[in-house]
Amino acid sequence: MITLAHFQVLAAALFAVGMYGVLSRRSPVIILMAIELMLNAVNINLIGFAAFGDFPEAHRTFGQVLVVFVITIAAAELALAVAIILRLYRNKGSANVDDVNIMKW
Amino acid sequence: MITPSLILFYLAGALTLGGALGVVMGRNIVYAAISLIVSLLGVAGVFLLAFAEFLALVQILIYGGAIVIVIVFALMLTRLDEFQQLSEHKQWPLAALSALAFFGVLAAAIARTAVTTRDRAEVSFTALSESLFVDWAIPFEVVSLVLLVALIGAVVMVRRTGERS
Amino acid sequence: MTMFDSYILFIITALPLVGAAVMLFIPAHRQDIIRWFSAAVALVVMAFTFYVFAAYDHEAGGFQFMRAWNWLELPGPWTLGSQGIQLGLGVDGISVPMVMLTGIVMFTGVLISWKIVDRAKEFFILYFLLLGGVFGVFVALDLFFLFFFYELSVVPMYLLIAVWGSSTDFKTFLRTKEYSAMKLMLYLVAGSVLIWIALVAIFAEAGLGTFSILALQEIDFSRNFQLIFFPLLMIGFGILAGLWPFHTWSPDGHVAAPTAVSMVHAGVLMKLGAYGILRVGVFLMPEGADRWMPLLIGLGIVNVLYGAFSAMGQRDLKYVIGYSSVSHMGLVLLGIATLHPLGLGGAVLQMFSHGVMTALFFAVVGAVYDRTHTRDIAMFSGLAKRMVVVAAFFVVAGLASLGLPGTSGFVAELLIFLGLFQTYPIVGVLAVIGAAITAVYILRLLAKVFFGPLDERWKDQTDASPIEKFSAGILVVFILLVGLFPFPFMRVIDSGVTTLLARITGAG
Amino acid sequence: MNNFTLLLPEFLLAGLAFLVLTADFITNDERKRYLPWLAVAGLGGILAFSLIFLWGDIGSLYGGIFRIDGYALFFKAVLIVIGIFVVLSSIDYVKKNLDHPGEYYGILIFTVLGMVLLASSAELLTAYISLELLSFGLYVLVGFDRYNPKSNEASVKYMLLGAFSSALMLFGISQIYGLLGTTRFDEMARVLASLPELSPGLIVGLVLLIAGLAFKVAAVPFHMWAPDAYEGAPTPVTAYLAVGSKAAAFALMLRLFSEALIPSVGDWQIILAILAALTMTVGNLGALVQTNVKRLLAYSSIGHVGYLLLGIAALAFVRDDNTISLATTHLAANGVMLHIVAYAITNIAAFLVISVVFKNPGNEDITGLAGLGRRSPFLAMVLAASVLSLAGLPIFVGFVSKFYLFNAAATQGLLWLVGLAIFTSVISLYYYLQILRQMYVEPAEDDSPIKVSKLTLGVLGLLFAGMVFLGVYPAPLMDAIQYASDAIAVVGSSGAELAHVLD
Repeated sequence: MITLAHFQVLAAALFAVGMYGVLSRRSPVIILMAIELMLNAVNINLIGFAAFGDFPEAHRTFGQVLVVFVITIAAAELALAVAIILRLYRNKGSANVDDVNIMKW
Repeated sequence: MITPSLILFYLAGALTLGGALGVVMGRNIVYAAISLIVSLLGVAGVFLLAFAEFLALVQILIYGGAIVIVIVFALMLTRLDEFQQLSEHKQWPLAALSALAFFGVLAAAIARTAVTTRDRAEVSFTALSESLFVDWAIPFEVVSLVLLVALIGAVVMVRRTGERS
Repeated sequence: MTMFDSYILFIITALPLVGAAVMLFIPAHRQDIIRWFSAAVALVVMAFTFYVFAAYDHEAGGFQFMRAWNWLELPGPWTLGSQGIQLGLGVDGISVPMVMLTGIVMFTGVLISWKIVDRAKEFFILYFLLLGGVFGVFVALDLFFLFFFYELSVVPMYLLIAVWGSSTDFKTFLRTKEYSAMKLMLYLVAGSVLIWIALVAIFAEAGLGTFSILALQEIDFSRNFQLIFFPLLMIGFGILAGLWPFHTWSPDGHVAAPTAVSMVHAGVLMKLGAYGILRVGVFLMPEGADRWMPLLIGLGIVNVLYGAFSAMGQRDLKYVIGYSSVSHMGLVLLGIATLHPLGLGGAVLQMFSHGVMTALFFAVVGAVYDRTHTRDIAMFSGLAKRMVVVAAFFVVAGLASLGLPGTSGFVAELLIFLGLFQTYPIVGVLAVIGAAITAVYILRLLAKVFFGPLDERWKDQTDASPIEKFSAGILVVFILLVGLFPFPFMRVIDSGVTTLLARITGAG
Repeated sequence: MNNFTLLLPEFLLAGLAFLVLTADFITNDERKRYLPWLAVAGLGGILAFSLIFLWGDIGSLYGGIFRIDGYALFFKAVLIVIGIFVVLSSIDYVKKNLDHPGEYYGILIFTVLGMVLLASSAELLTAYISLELLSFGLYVLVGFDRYNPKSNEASVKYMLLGAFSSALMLFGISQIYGLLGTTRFDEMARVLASLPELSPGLIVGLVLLIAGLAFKVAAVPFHMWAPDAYEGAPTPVTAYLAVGSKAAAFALMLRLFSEALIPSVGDWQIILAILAALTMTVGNLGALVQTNVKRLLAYSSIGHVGYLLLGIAALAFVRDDNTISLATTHLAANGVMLHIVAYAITNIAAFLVISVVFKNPGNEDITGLAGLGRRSPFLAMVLAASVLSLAGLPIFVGFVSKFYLFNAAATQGLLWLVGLAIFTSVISLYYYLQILRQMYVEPAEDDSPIKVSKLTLGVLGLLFAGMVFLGVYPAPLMDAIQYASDAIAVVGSSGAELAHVLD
């Protein structure tokens, strides 16, 4: 039988995988995809709570409302990020795209 | 107790995680994009198992459709061959370690946190739309502005008018 | 109390600051206006400080000319109601001489700076900010404002030294003015860190919701609290007072600074440190003071001896004065550390005396340097033949410095020694030895620089200008006045010291 | 019933943004120079309107997800004023260095709207969405110097890490939603107060939420994007990034921690205290080695985030026996708000001077300030005042705000952290003095006087006057702040205790 814990563990695993991608990869596009994975992990978590949580009706609905918002923001974020990355790509030329080293300080 | 839905869940979960691993491990960006589609479809499956049909549909349409297409378009607009050889940071083992640690902490927290649950129940579509447009009208309005800003920003970033040499 | 009396301290503190603000709007190239304006403001302020000294009722004692304005409310469950931060002003027998000293040095410093042409506007603005801060510390009765003005007096120092100062070439290495300025800043601000921590701790511990010294003195801080936080205040303020081993900023800073700033800094600013130890440390934490004074005695005597020996070894005229300041401030610290009426009174008088005397020293050295463009002692000989008046001033300052009867130094040092013999006789003996060493190097310096055969190089030197004579003359008058008629001063000082000591015996 | 008129200022802001964008669309290049003035006039009008219209008008919308109270009004005013100053300080820079002024100002106004919404949010989703509106605008603005690779790179880095932090925060929000059943601040406080102790899952959620917010305000160890973003962004945007986004994020944090999370202060106080300690230390030490002025100020602003976090950590007094006293919560909240205002005024002034002095964007080496004291005494004076105010020296507002804030934290029993804060504050003086030294002591290579437009002179004069006035007489501002903090502190200054014993 599916329980809440299934959803939670799947969400945690997906989140961790996304996190690994953000921290380890050098290409901004891949990092972007990894962030999408993390947001999807959030959604799984929310859906799980909305389906199994012992809440009143309105609060369960809220879980799904939150998911709608997250998906919307994710889409907007991706569009904007791709535009910004394209701009960088055009200015720096192809060879340097990977050198956006986000771990530098 | 193994039920059909549980098997389906494991299937969807495997799809999700497998795709995700493909995204973060792959050397080729096209494969990464395809892996992302696989993973996101897996997530849609998980949504279905939680009786969130509407969201599953949204997931397929927006992610499977729009988002991945944006990424692929972006790749098309640039020279694709540059993306063939992707690499990790030197400190990728550290990243792997922290991700694993993060998962460990989360899993332990899940195991040790007692949540009062009840049977899976679906959220009615009417309730969802009512909640979205009535109770959460302000955030909804704001989100439309966020989209607008992203749109304007994207246009500003990529448009060629007035381009200096 | 008249209307005027209740505002006088505010006016004294605000005038330099307002003056600085007004100067912002004078065009930079009208240096004549800037100079005369500065001199006028300084003169008025000095006159007011004389008035405060004259009008202070030493028989009544305690804080006078008091006035408080509510400045900021601090929300909280305070037992006294919401008091918050007040701009509380007032002077007692300890601060009155300090206020007057500041007034004197301020005015003479403006006159000595008459020749400054490079960015004179900025110089006088910063100079006035500095002095506004100094006055503020001496008259503030609220810990917040005391600290506010304390920091205010530290800030302008960096630019005053780094821009208008001078570097010293030590043959083997160069001690730049930027280095000295930075060192001075970092030491002083490091001191203020300790003070700041102690102040917020006092506020939190007292739980009164106020920084007013008058309210806080009613609190009996626990013994442990006093033992932990008194040393923070002692070292924090001590750094500014030149306490060994944190004194090294002082010779460097004084030497690098332009003349007027050296005068203010050695003459007045170092006294802020000693004053802070008394006003905040001893006043609010008498028990902590009582326990920690042996340490101050120990450090203070090192100050006296180390400063004197170092002064003896210097080749640079200004460094001699710089180290002698360290030595003399050691006497002040010793006097404070006796916690004895004689020693404390002597310490306060020594603060005044040393302030006037050191200002005179730096003014004279500045006059010599302006003419010869060197401060190397080896280069000088027989200057008195060409610069009679300058030499005379130097002699007066030197004699005051070694404590000759008839000068202010004599009375002050005698009182400190008497206090020491009552409490720590062995240290007293050592302190007397320190004074003897002072006599040695001062006399040697006098003999070498001003007397003997005239060095050919300096045969065309001119004597002090009228304006230098005038300003140095004011300082000389005070050295002699205090030396010959110390009683008006002692009466005022005693009234302050008695109140302070009553707290210690009360707490002990 | 929802009283939508309470939302009028927000609607007007959105309308103004549309107006600017439309005006940009229909006017020719010649007329475009009026766009910023349209923005300023609009923002000024909205500010006046909000103050008059909402004064004392307290209400909440949709059952409390959105709060119109004194606190929101205070920040509305502060943030709109920040917006006005950023627009004013952008005018010359945008004319010279950037194209698409209409989009620039339009997006700027949208971000102001995002900030204002953030200050009113009393619920996590609303707060998150508002934060994204702000962040999206900033991503674009940071990259607005489109042909400067540094600007592009800053934008990419800022955006990716911003999105990453959003994901962390969202995961935290999802945990809180799942385990508390609500994301409304008042309900969260109620549920938290009823729990005997926090479950591990909830702690993870809180930690992730705090981590996400820490990313947004560039707290150590989540600060690595900040120096790059600050350096690469167009200078007025850097100012905005340093001031506006932080002011707004702290407006949210202050409300979140004092309204929603205060019952479990015993659990998060130490987290925030450690975060604050790291942030102030790393920020101020990092600044020591910088030679680029914008990077230097970036690290200095990280240091200041540490001080603000200290203020948040000091919202309650946790006694040794785990009882909580909220008697002096006001003191800490006021300190945070005062420091935000002080920091905002000071930093806008500093960055405006930098944007005037450095002609070529992308090369802001500190030696470029050499001889500024002669080249332009006024600019030098304002920059000197700014850095001294940042260092926390009188007579500038930074002194009062630091003193107030540190004093509040000491009163709440965090004396060890206050000691560290004061100590790092001294370290900061060292690098601020390097700026002073360049300006006044070092000779300039190019000794020509710097031409400053009347507009810049006016703006800088205003900011300088503000720094000194508030440094000498902060009482009027404190009255406003007290009015604001009355709205958020759970327990009034009566000294009532929250009887909540942990474990």
